[in-house]
Amino acid sequence: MNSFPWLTTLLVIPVVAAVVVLAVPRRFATLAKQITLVVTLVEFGLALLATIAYEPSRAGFQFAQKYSWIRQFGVSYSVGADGISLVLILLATLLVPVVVLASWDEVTGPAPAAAARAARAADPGGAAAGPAAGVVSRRSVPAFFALLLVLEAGMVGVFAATDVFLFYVFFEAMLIPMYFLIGSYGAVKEQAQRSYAAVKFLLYSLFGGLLMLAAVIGLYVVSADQLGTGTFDFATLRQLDITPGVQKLLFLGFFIAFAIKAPLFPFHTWLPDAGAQSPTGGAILLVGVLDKVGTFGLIRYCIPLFPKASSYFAPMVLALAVIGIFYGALLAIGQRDMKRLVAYTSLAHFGFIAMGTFALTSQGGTGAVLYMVNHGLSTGLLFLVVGFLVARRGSRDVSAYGGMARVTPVLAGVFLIAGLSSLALPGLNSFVSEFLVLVGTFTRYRALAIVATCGIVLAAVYILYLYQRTMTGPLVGEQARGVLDLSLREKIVVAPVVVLIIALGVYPKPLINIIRPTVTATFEDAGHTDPAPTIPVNASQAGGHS
Amino acid sequence: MSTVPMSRVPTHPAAVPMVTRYAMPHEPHYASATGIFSVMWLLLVLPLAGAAILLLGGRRTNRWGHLLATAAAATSFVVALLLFFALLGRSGDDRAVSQHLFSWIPVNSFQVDAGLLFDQLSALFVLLITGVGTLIHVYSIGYMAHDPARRKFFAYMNLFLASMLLLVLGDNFLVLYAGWELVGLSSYLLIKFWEDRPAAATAANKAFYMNRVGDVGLALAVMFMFATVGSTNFDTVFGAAAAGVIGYGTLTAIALLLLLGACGKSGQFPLQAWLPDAMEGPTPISALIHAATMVTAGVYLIARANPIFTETQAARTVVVIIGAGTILIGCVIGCAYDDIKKVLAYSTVSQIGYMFLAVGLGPAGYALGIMHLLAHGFFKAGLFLGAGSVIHAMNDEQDMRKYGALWRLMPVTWATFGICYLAIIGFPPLSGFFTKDKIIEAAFDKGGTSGYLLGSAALLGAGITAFYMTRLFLMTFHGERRWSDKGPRAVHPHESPRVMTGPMIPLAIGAAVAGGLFVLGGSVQNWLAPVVGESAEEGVHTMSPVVLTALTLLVAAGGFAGAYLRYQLRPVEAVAPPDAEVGLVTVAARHDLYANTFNEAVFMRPGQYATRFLVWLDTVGVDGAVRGSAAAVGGLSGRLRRTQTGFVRSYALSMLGGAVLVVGALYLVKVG
Amino acid sequence: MNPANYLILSALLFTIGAVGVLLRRNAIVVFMCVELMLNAANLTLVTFSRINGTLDGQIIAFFVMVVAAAEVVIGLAVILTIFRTRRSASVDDVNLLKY
Amino acid sequence: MNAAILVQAAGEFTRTSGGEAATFWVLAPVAVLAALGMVLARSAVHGALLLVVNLFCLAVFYLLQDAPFLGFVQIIVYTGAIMVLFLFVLMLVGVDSADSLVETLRGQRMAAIVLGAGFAGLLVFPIGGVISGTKAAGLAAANNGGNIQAIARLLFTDYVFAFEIVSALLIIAAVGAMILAHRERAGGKITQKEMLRRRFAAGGPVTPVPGPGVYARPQAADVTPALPPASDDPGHPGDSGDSAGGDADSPHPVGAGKGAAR
Repeated sequence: MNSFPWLTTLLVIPVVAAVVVLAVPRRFATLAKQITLVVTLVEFGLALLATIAYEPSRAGFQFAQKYSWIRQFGVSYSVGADGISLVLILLATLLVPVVVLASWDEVTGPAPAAAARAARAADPGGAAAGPAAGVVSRRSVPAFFALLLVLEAGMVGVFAATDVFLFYVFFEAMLIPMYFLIGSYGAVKEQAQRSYAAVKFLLYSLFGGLLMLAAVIGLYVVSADQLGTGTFDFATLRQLDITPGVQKLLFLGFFIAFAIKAPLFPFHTWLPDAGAQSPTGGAILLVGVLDKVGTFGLIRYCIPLFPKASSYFAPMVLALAVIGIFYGALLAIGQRDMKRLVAYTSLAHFGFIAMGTFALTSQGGTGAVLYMVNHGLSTGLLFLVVGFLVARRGSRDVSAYGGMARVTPVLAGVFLIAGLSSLALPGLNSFVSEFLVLVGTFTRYRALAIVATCGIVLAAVYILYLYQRTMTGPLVGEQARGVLDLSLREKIVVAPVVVLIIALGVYPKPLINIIRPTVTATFEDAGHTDPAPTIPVNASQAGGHS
Repeated sequence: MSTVPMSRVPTHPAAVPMVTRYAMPHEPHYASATGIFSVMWLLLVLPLAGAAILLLGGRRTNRWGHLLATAAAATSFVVALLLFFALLGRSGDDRAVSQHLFSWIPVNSFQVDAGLLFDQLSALFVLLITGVGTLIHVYSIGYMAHDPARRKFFAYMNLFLASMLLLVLGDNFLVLYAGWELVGLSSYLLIKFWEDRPAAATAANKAFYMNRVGDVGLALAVMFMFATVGSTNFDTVFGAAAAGVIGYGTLTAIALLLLLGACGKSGQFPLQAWLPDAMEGPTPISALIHAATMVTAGVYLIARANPIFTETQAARTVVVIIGAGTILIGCVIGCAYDDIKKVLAYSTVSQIGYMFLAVGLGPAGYALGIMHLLAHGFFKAGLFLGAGSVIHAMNDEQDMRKYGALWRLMPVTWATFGICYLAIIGFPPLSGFFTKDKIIEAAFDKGGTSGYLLGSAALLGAGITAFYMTRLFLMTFHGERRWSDKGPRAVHPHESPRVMTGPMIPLAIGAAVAGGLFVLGGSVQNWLAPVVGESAEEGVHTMSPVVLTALTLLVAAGGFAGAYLRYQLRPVEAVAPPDAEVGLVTVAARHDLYANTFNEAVFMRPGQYATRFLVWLDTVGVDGAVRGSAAAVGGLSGRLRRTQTGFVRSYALSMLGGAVLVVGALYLVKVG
Repeated sequence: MNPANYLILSALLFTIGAVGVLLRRNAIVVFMCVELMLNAANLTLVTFSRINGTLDGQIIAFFVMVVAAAEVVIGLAVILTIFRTRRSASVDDVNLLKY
Repeated sequence: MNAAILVQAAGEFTRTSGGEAATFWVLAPVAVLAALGMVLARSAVHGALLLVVNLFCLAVFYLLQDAPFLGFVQIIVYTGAIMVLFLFVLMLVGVDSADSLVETLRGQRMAAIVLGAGFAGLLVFPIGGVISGTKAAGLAAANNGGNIQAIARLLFTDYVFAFEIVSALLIIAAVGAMILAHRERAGGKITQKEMLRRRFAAGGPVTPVPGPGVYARPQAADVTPALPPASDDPGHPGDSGDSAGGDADSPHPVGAGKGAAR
């Protein structure tokens, strides 16, 4: 089973499908959608099979493949999966079909009948909706879905790469489809802001990416010094003994790239813009998966490659993380634009993830990786629901809403589940990860964890305050009365996510069992062991102070 | 800090059981669930399934949903009874049965299992929760009969039951915490049940926020436990606490954090402000959540964590201070409100203050607190259901000043409400008399100045309780009628249907006899002894119990007399006198002793300003820096652009310059 | 004789040509200056050829001459075309491609 | 053959070191001065001629350095063909338009001179320092059997591809020059008849205008014959029919301006 090239297959399928979809003439848009949906579902099925084939107890990368690519520089096409990357690939391949189905009508606007209904229900800005619909129709549907497929390939590649240079290539390649998704398929009426957001996203990411490239080259040089021949192979680079000074510099190169990508405070300002201007599907993939590349990089590259530097910088990173938790939460409370709000909540969540990672305990690390998956689900669902709302009412402004729970109870319910997951309610997925992060941090950095824990109050505030303003109270706007609840398609979109949110909250063990060995090995290799309890409970383990 | 290599931690936690090796005064020993106890999980799953079916089933379940929910609650109660009797059948030391369901969060040394623990303490709570819960379910069938969203209401109620059961059944602190937060969620959902009322939505949010503040405390306590003893299981933590191996400071910190959690959930000072607002929810909810069960979770937590609290005098002192303070706060504010549910809410606050006072007294009081809690569960639920019945009859009017002389029209409500009322003011031999009296006695028995102070506070509280409850009772059921059955605001009070009065009767009976039963021969105290330790040694009395009982009765009678004089013998104004005409204390009490004002001024406003400032900072500061650097680059390139004059000769000049530089550099390199 | 003298001479000639390109505005004169620079380079090539004792330098100088011829042909045609349209042979007048 | 004898003679002449030095020291200043003069000359024609001088000097240097083939190619191609091309274009563009030497770009002249001096200094002093002691290997061995033969051998063996490419380049350049210089004809080809019709329709002088310096009179045979007056202009009784309508200046001799100026 393990000799099957799972990862390469996962990489190739979307690319091929993207070419096929792009070749579909525009008048057969539905065909393009159907192909995309089927392919992404197959992709998810394969990822699931790969997960089953994965053996958590085995150390190192599995499904590994390696072919020389640029021989002169020791660059190779080498892919492999460990517990961390596998769950993220699973998340990515899960979210893409969800996004495909959620974006079914987004590019073209709803079908004529629904459009007429929506026009009747639309705001006084109904006049603006007319020309806007014209704008929408000029967007190419097959191209949109082809972009999604390319993006999927990029995401799989970035997680699967075990060659640092290959990782960098995928890291940058992902930007391209996302740039077009934001710039060409973003908010309909806001041409200028859309371009601004797209360019901002691109420039920020490129800036970080170039810093990382410099560090990658630095790694190559170091490896050439130590081994005679330079290499970009991750497993080999891990074995290097880099001097602390160089480690710090290279660490910063990687860290800033990842901190921008994730994003951490204060590198975050592209996220609200990009999140607000993206199409719903783009926002889900952007915040749900793309940003995970940043946090993934922190635990996959920063810590194993630069163990000394990560110990050195850990307090600073943790400080940034805690600032991010509060900063993101407070800003989320202050937002009026729903999508921006969700984007800011993500900033707080990324704070938690970074904190768990740099607590350098196996609980914190496992929690952080689990958090990445959970955040993808919960924030993905939040973006979905907000997207549904925006599609119905045409406004992202919170004040345009109110009392929606009365007309759209199912939507409100899903909104609440997503929100509760976001605020880490026990029984839902995020709780497990958030608590692991906090408890993992607590064992090493007590004061910091205490401060961060207070952030969960703010989480409750931003989510429930949003829910209160949009869903409760008297109905705002007469035309809101005609708004329809979730359609069957939309229910099918949210159902798997909701089920997973609950299932992973109650029984996260399967995922934890995949993640834990890898994280533990990562930290142990980097020389970080968990602090023991101050009082040894099990007398057989340690001498005991009593 | 010493470290252990992670790899030594077993991969499969179940394979290597945690072995605790302390010589403990009462080492927790949990038998694994066999026989009848293997269905323990049904307790939880029944209401949970009910909630799931109702929520997912949608409109299809509208017709029979409420019946299903009630049946789920009732079945759960039956299971609880079966388990309880099975527990009775075991020997005294073997009455703690735990069921390991599955491994929840296993990460190396952090091993948390989803496990249930059915012991003497949780058994009592499970009975209370399912019993009172079932009654309230039945009551709600009538109360919510005309509400279009009744199905959802019952779904939430079932969800609440499940959460509450999870809270009291969890065999480790993290499962308890999960239940703890889920209870908060259910409470949130039920408070905002009529969510198109902005007040309800706001109240729900407020409740959740303040609960979350408490939850932070609980969460931190759990983390402390893990960091200290490496486990969150009750047996390990309590074993270590009882063995005295945990430092006093750590222990006190854990205890205080637990207390913060308890205060949040139980509406104790300083987190009491959400509870009265929570009365925006439907009245059965006020009865179920905000009187009988959820708010007592704090008491459960402290009683459950008694090995920790027993070891830390400092934390217990804080507990008793909070308890005593809250008694008085609740009483004083309760006197000032005219809204029947708010008065009952503050009464709840103050009664839970008694329980806190009791459990804060240490081993002497744990059982007393639980006893009062159980009795309170009966009479407060009865009171709320009665209030609901009245509100129902008065077309949702909650202002007592619009009531009066209802006793003839609503005899069953009057009778059951009356019994519960007498129980709460401690009328012998109803339940409140026994349980509250014991607490006051224990407070005095603490000895020393603090004992006198606490005792006096409790005593004073008893008097004020008698006053405001009498006021409530008289204003509602006696005196002149201040409503009209004609005109625009006509009401036609009538007795509630049997489905509503039915549940009130068993509650009234419980309120009447429970206290006696509990105290009789120290039955509850003995029952709980294995969990919370032996009660206080007899004999060390500050004051003779008889004298104290008499004193208590006297004080309560005084309160009653005051209220009788004021509200029965003199007419009650249909409109409350304005603030200008009443005393300072009344004004303060009407404003919840400025707790909300304080919260708004200290947390909310600065929070809002901080938020606004940060939004400004983010756009102008952080993003401004980004856009500023972008503008700087843009401006610079605009300048540099100007050097492209179009004159070939300028370009050639710069080329020559470049050539000079290159040659110069080469020269330098060669020379250097 | 020391061949370095030729090199120095060619450096001087090259510089004079370069300065001429910078100073003169008449496109044809500029062109002639470019020719001077090319020839200076050729002189070095020939000199190096002599220093090294191989003929490759001369070959390259030969190629330079051919390329210079081609360049002159094209360049003068361009100048003529510009002159036709703008009635000027000054390089300063051709400055539309800017900013 | 004459050429071979010439080559031999030049070779013999340059073999002697003293002779080479003398030639160099005579011609080098000439070359530099000619170059400077080219840069400084107001007239482009003067500049071109000075460049020819310079190139001649270079050709001699080539001869001095055992590169007779290049030296003659230099004279034939450069001073012969290319410089003629230059002069030809100069004539086309206008010979007498003396360049204004007023600098229009601010600081250009100063910067150019400073940079030029710096550049020359950088080139000269290091070279002087580094290779002052270099001894030339000499081309006697390489030129064995004749310089032209040796170059040809190399050109058609080692450098054959470059040679071919360069020849292609030349052809491309020629075609390119033709395309650049070509002016698209507007309309069809103009026949002689059409041309004649136009000349008469235009109403100007029909015969070719007289060359410069010719003092044209109405009586002169080579001057436009009198035509019927196009207008009743009474202002020129004596010149009746001298010019087409409206051309008030036509009585004056062609090139009269120049003559008058003298």
